Amino acid sequence: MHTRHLWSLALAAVAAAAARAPSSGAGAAGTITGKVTFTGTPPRMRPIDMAKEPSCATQHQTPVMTETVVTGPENAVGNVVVYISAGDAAAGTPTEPARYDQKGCQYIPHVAVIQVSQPLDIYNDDQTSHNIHPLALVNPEWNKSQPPGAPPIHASYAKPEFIAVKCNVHPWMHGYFAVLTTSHHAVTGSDGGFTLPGLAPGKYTVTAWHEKFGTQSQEVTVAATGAVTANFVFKAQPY
Amino acid sequence: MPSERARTSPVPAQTGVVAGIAAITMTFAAFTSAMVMRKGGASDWAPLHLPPLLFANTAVLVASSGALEVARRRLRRDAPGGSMWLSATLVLGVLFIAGQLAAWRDLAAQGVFLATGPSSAFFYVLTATHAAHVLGGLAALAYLRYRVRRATIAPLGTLGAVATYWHFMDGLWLYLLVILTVFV
Amino acid sequence: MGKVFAVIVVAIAAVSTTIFALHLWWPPPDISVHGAGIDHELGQTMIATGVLFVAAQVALALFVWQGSDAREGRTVKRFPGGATPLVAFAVVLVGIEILALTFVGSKVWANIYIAPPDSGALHIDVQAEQFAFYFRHPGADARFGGLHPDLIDDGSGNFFGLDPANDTTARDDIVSSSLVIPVNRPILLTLHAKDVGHSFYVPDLRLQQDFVPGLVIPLHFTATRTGKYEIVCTQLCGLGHHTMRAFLEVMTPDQYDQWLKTQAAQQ
Amino acid sequence: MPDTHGAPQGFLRQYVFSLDHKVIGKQYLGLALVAVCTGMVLSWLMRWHLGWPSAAVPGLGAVSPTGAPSGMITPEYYLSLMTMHGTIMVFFVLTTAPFAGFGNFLLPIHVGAEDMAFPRFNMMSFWVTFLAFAVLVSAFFVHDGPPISGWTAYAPLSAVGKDAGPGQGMGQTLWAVSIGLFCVGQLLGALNFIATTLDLRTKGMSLARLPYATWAWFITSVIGLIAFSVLLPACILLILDRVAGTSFFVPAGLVISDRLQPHAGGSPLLWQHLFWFFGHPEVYIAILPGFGIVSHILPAVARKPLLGPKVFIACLVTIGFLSYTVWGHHMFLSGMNPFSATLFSVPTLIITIPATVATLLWIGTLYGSKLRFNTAALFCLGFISVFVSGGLSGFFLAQPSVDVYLHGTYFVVGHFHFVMGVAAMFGIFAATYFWFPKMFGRMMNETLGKWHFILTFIGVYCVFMPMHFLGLAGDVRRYSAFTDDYMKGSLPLHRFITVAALFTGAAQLLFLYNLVRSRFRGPLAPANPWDATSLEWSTASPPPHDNFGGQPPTVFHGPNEYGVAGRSGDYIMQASPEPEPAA
Repeated sequence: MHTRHLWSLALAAVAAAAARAPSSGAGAAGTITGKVTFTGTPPRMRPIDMAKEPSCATQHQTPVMTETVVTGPENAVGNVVVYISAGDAAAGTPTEPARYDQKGCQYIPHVAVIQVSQPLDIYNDDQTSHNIHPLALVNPEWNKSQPPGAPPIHASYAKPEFIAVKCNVHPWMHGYFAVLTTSHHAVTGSDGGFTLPGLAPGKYTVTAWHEKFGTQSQEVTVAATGAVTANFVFKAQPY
Repeated sequence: MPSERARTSPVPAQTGVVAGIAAITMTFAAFTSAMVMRKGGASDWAPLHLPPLLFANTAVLVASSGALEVARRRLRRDAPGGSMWLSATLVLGVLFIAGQLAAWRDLAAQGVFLATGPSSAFFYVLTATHAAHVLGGLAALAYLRYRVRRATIAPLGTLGAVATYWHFMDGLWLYLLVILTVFV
Repeated sequence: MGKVFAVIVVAIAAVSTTIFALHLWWPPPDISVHGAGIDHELGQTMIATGVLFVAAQVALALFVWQGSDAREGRTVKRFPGGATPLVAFAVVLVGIEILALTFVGSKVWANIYIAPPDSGALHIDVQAEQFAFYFRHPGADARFGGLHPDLIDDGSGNFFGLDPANDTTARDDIVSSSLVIPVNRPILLTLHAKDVGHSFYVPDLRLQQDFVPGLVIPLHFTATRTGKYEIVCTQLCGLGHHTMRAFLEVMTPDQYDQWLKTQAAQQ
Repeated sequence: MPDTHGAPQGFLRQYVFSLDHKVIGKQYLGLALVAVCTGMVLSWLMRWHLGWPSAAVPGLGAVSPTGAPSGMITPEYYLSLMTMHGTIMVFFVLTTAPFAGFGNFLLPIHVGAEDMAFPRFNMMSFWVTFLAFAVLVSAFFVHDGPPISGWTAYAPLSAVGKDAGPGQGMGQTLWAVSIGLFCVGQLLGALNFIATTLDLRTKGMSLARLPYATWAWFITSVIGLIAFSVLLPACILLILDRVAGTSFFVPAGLVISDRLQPHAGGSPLLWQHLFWFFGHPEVYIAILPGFGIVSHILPAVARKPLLGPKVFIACLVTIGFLSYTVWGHHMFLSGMNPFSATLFSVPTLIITIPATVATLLWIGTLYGSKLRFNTAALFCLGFISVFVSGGLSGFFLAQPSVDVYLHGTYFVVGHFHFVMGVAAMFGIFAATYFWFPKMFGRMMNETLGKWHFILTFIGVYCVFMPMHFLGLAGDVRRYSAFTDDYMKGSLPLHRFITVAALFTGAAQLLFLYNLVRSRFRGPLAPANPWDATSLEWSTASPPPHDNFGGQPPTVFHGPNEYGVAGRSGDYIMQASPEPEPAA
């Protein structure tokens, strides 16, 4: 909890630095690609027992697994947010709302990446009441219920922060809002791969954030064309 | 038009004070039982060293009760000096409050605050609630002194009621001192 | 007007009593060893209060009906014997009822809450939280791992705050969201709350007990019928109070053993 | 400080910051009227949601966009409605109207005084209560909305702040402040009632000659004096836990909304003990004035003396005393030592004896009576019927072994709504129809009144009797919706209750209309329209500023001289100097 708080502060500092960095020009074509992997033994994910909520349990043929650490073949790590933390130009605020779904008593996507001030619409697709409680520390915290059939909840955040999201009604439901200042970001799938396209030539700091493993950063220089590779390796422990 | 009865009867004020005392007794009984229950099940109860100043304050409050008793007897006999002794009561009462404030500052300087632990919490709550009631008594004393200065005849009914209240504050403080010594 | 009132009162009494007597709404069939005592007590109270209810409402209606007689020159009548027989009646009747109910009832109560659990009872740890119940079997080592509130992590399924990294007894604890028990075997639950007050209520079991944060409260029972029943929270615990529930699954011993094996493999 | 004051000059002194107990009584009743309308609208919203959980309430979305987006009531909004309904009804209606309202208006007149003993305290009492109400209602307008922890505000849900849910931040703090203020207001009122009854009785008004309503107000004020002075410290401790970081009620190691709470060692049961030590006597604070009002009105409408007046007073005193020994019956299943359940069960059952006796005295009074069926009489009769129904269901809950099954179900809701909600409301209605002519100098419309009674009487039985059925079937109270399989079978009955509640609520419009119309258009009232005996009927309607026009009455009789044979009128007024009739 405490570390998360420090994190948000660090992120804010980095974001401030980014605002002063040279801007990426129009028509930039540089790309950063890479893969996020782990070493060691990651914690085993457990099946989620949704017996309490039959309307959700019946939606899943096989039990849903917890999503704290999602791994793939060849030690790939999913749900890692990779983004430019320094060197990027200040981006305009997208007006297109991002979408966050509650479906089958799961958050889809598990991590929603939005930009500062970008609208976020939260939908309840289930036949049961959900409750969205983003545990923000830098931004204002709120806690609202959404009965089935209720209109989407509109949210947005003014400051960069990784915000844990929980549903008070269904204790297993956990997700994240990653509020970033940059428009260059990606979330790894279970293959661990990511691509950050459209970067102007220059020096960047690329950061990878994972809810359990923490963050790593590296400096990357992007040429006028072509792709640069940046891989991240996290150390995992079974418990 | 005030009736004859209402002008002379000293009784309602006295009844009111007795009823008020009953209520205050219940309030402090509730605090006390809360303290006993809270301490009973707790592993986090750290004993508190009472500031020695409290004992000096106790002496001041007892003295103020004595001064009020002198004032009451003089006023009842229409003897001179009643008003002065009333003033003395008032001064001693203010001194008590000042002493309590000093005791709190003393504790705070040692790093003992309201939320430090259950014992300090009860200490502050009990002493502050008592002090609030003493302040009410001081207001009544000031009003009484004003009436005595203004009127040729002392308002004996009010005097009796205020004296009962003030002595009760005195007794209440002695009770608090005992339970603070024993429990906190 | 008086006659209208009298008719309404009698009609209300008749309809209410009929609905109670027909058991149109009634507790579900009892599935516990101790429940028969509660049902008996409930039935006795129902009869006793039912008689008093009908008697009082009918007397009220009758006297009001008579009192509405508007003929001139009628003088009022005193209640025969004055207040004394009424007081004696109330003290004796209600007194006997109190004695009987307390005597019988306290035995039933003692049977549930004061009697110690069977020494061979199956011990299951129960945690209530906003807004779910989680149940824990000790696993192969028959020992529960210690609880560490700072390690609680609902998102990765560590609802109890176990410390498998350092505490080997915690590694085989079986955590489930349903209370699965074998039939006809004494069960001992220990109830503790993670956050605020909750309550454990199974109507079919005739069992209800609050969870009090900071306390571990034992509760024991024996279920006598297999099946799936609902466990609900009856102590206001926050916005999701009405969704806080779990299932009680009473199984045959064979089914239970099988379930335990499956669960152990998943932990 | 016996305060005296002449007739006031100016609008503010006359109607707002008045020292006149009659104005203060009316102010309390006005506050209660606003509160009861608020509380009832909240209950309609709750009932709507319970009957049709997914149907939007027209217009609510605009009033409460967060709590009810597009008019759909969220679970936390439902709990807010419930908390505010309970708090408003228990404190600001059932305590203010029958006790502070009618008591203030009538008690000094009943004892033959020109005002309360401490008129300034009396004025403060009302304005502090008003402030308490304003603070409570302001919780509707703060960021997260009103609190959701019920009128009992069990810790730690009420003590840990916003992590416990929406409304548990500022809303819950406002709740605690409001209730603390309310305690102060009622303590000031209780002091006044006690001193006035004991010290300001006019010549000849011995305690034995006090009207029964005044006895009830006096005993209620003694109960209130003790009860509110325990709730006040409890509220102070709760506020400190919430805002100052102390741990009176919050134990260590609680994780709420994924956050480890910074408290240690507190005891949640401590709050329950303090609260119910107040809370159970509070039930009697709500109902005993109703006892007094019924016993006061019944002889006047039955035209015969109350049966066993001394026994009745003894019942009141016994109930008042026993009310302090039974609080644990709210906590049978809360983790107390199980032995104490039996300990608390016995006095709980014993307290039914004086209540039974009182009921039998009323029914016995009706025997052989010549009832005058005015609206006040009907509401007294309704009171008896409803009190019997609610009282008997208490027998179930008083036994720990039956409470095991029924605790926390709708059975409890049905029980306390009958016995302290509806019964007390019927007392208030009876008092309103009976004393309205005295208060405003005009008669209320009897035809409207009788329709109001019949519809309300049938309505409340349709609302609260089925709740007992629900409870027997295991329906849990305080659930915002029964959307899952559990208790789905009870939905039709819930809908029936909802319709009945809306119907009963609509019937109250008759009362409101009657009240407003009679206030301005009703026929002028004579001094003693009901041929009643107590002192208020000896003075003008409405009474002059000093109640008796400068001449305090002398009392020659008790209040019970009805059905006197062998003379033109069948009653003797308390202030009438004629001799006692031969027995």
